[in-house]
This record gives sequence, C-alpha cells and structure tokens, in this order.
Amino acid sequence: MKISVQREDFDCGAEIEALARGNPRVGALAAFVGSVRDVNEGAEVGRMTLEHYPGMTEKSIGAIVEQARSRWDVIDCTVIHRVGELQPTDRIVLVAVASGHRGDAFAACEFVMDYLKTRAPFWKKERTSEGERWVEARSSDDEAAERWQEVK
Amino acid sequence: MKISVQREDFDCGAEIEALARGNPRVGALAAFVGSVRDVNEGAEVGRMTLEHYPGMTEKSIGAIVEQARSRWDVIDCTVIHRVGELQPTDRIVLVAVASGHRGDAFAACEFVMDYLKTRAPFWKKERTSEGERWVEARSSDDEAAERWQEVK
Amino acid sequence: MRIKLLFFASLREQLGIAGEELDLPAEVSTVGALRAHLRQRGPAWQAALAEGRLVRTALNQSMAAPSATIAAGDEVAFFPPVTGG
Amino acid sequence: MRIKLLFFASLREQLGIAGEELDLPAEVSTVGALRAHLRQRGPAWQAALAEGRLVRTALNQSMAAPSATIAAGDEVAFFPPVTGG
Repeated sequence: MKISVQREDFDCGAEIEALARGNPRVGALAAFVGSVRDVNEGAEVGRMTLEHYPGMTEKSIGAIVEQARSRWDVIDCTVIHRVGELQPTDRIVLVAVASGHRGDAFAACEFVMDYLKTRAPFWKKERTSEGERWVEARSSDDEAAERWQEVK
Repeated sequence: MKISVQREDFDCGAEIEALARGNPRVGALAAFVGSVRDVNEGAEVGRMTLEHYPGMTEKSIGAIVEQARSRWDVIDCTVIHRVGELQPTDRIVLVAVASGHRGDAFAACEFVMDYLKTRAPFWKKERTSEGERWVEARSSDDEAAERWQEVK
Repeated sequence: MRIKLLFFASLREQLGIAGEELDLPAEVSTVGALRAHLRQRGPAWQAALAEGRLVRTALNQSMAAPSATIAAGDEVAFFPPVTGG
Repeated sequence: MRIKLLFFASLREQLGIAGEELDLPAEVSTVGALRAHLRQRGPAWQAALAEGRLVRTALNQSMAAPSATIAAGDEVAFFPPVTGG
C-alpha cells in the first residue's frame, strides 16, 4: 500500500507498472486519474490551489484503503494526491487498485475515489475570471450524511 | 477512439497519457488493465492462447464503444486487446476512458470491460498441469442472456 | 450461391478447417439450414454441429439467429460460446 | 491544560492564523465548548465560528463531534466542510 500527498506531479504509467509487476495473482488493475478542468459549475477556472491537513489526510486515506481491503479482494493499492498550485490539465490524483478480479478492482477504486472527493480533508480555492474563491461544499445530501461530524 | 487487437504488448502509461493529454475538458480518466493469472477456477495455468475473429472483434468493440458514448460522457476511449500466446503476468487488455466526470468514466470503462469479458469474440485455450483445454463459457445466466444468438 | 465459411476455436480444431469458400444449394437459405446442411458432411461435422450443442453463428460479422437469411457473398462463421479475454 | 489548535482553508484566512499552542481553562473540556470559548476572542472569531456556520472539527486528526472530550496535549483542528480534490 502506497499513500502519498505531495506537491510534485507523478508518473501514472510507472505507478501502475509498479503495482502489478510480476505478481501472477493480479488479474485486474483498475485506475483512476483526476485532472484539473478549465470549468467548474459553469465558471471558467484558471489556476487553483489545493490545501490539505498534513497528517490527518494521509491517515484518513490509509483508513479508507484498509476499509476497501476488508470489503474487496485488494492485493495492492496506490493513492497519490497532489496539493498546492495546479492549473487546467494538471494531474491531481491517482488511485490504482490491483486485485484478482475486475469487479473488486473497480469497486475498491471507485470507493476510495468517492472518499477522496467528498470526505478527505482537502480544500479547493479556484481562481476564476471573477477572482479567487474557496469552493463551497456542494451537495446538501452530503451535508446531511456528514451531520454527525458537525459542530453546532 | 482507438481500438486495437494485436499480438504485441502495450505501454499503459503512454496510452493513458495520450488519451488525456492537454485536453482541459478531461477531468476524469478511468482505466482497467487485465493480465494473465496463474490460476483459473482452481487449476494452475501456465501459458494460454487467445484466439479472436479478425474483423468482427474490432467491429463489435467499436459498436460497444459507440454505445458507451451514447450512454455516458465519454470524451475519448482506448481499447487494446492482445491475442496469441500469453503467460502469467502478461498484460491482456487495456480499456481507458477519458471523461468530464468520474462517475461516467468508471461506468463506461466497466461497461466496455464487461462486454470484452462476456460477449466479444475471443476464445481462450489454457495449458494447465493436465494439458491444454479450451475454456468453457461459464455462467448459465450468461448463456440464458445470449440465447437469442444461439443456433439450435 | 457462393459464400465464405469460417470456424473458430474448438470448432475449428474439431473440424480441422479454419475457413472455406462454399457453393450453397438453392434450398439452403438460412443460417439454421446451413448448419443442418454441414452436418451431412460426416461424423466430425455431425458431432461438432450437433443439434444439442451450443454453437454461435455470425453472419457478416454480426451475431445471427438460425432464421437469418444468407445471400450470395456472405461471410458465415460458426464458433463455440465466447470465453472472453 | 495545553493543547494545539489548527485552522484550515477559508477559516485560516479569515482568522489570519494557521495554528497556535493554547492554555485551556479547566472548564473548557469539549470540542463544542472550545468553539464557544474561541468566539469570545473578538468579532473575527465570532463570525468565523458563529453557531449557524458549518464548521468541522477534528480531534487528534479524526473527525470529532461537539461532545468529544479534550485532553492535555491534544490537537484540535477547525475547518470548513471539505471540498475534495
């Protein structure tokens, strides 16, 4: 299991290679690569800045990967998430899961990605044509689901 | 859209790079890499041979990719499937889908993979400790679903 | 009429032939009728294309039902259920 | 007791502080009480940590409810709802 939160870019091919290399139990590898788009909810986006909570971010990703391992056949897993200044077309995140079976690989990969997108301690600040803005948490469903975490 | 059925190995990293490169509309890329395992349904497997129906295989993959495009936000897609002699740890297949959104990327990638695994004209011959055998189609569900294709 | 026949995988091995050009009698006009016609070639054909056996057929590279009509120049393929990659 | 405080994202910017060491009065023993305690520091704190505002809290790097008890040496972080990568 490899978990990294870093400013530097990463090499998808090398990471995927490293994950499956030479292990004849690995029949399936599912990977997801997220990158910065030039639009978000209608507004044009230039640069953005990703902030995280050093320590907690890595720890919480580790916990979610362990949860994925307990639910699906996960032989190995790599999660790399960038922070700092990023611009459109820059890679943000890689999640790659090696498994014996394709259903497990897809499910675990999507599960970890969903966590990263909705629960992991990352905050996004976008620079649009109207200036900088911290992105607001979107869905009210999501807020409902997280209500137990709320400090009133 | 790139579709290739080939004997040669492929470079996952280069293919994934090529798919998303420089397109700021691509926010999500889901990829699947299948490789040969050393077991299948309990038996140890050494080499295997994949046969296909040249022409029909490419054509039918093209049709399924078009179907995926009509159902999900698919900006671009690469499908590479190897045929011929393969051995454990060899890569067999790559499906990579570039999209604006992660849900669409995952769904389209899994959809195309499911087709390749259950419907595309490929046949597998395994060399096990007990000799060579053509792999039999597995699930009776699957046979039921395909009954319309059956010649009685 | 002249058609092209193809066989794949275990069927190809059993029949010892990957493909051939064939002149079809006028009364053999569907995929199902062609399968019955080929069974008359001898024991190996009788066994490989036996009625009870799961054999798939493609007509011009699309999956075809027994009722599909064959025309001159068509490509007809017989093969076992596919087993994926 | 002495604890470590951290602030992230828009909250960090509003308060103009990323973190500090703090000596907590004995009566402030929960995450919720700490939030109320910090509001008394002035208008910026009052606004940033206002009751109606969605503010998340982590205690020792795990998400924590207002009722969570703080102990000496703990790390308490305040931040807006996360917005993903």
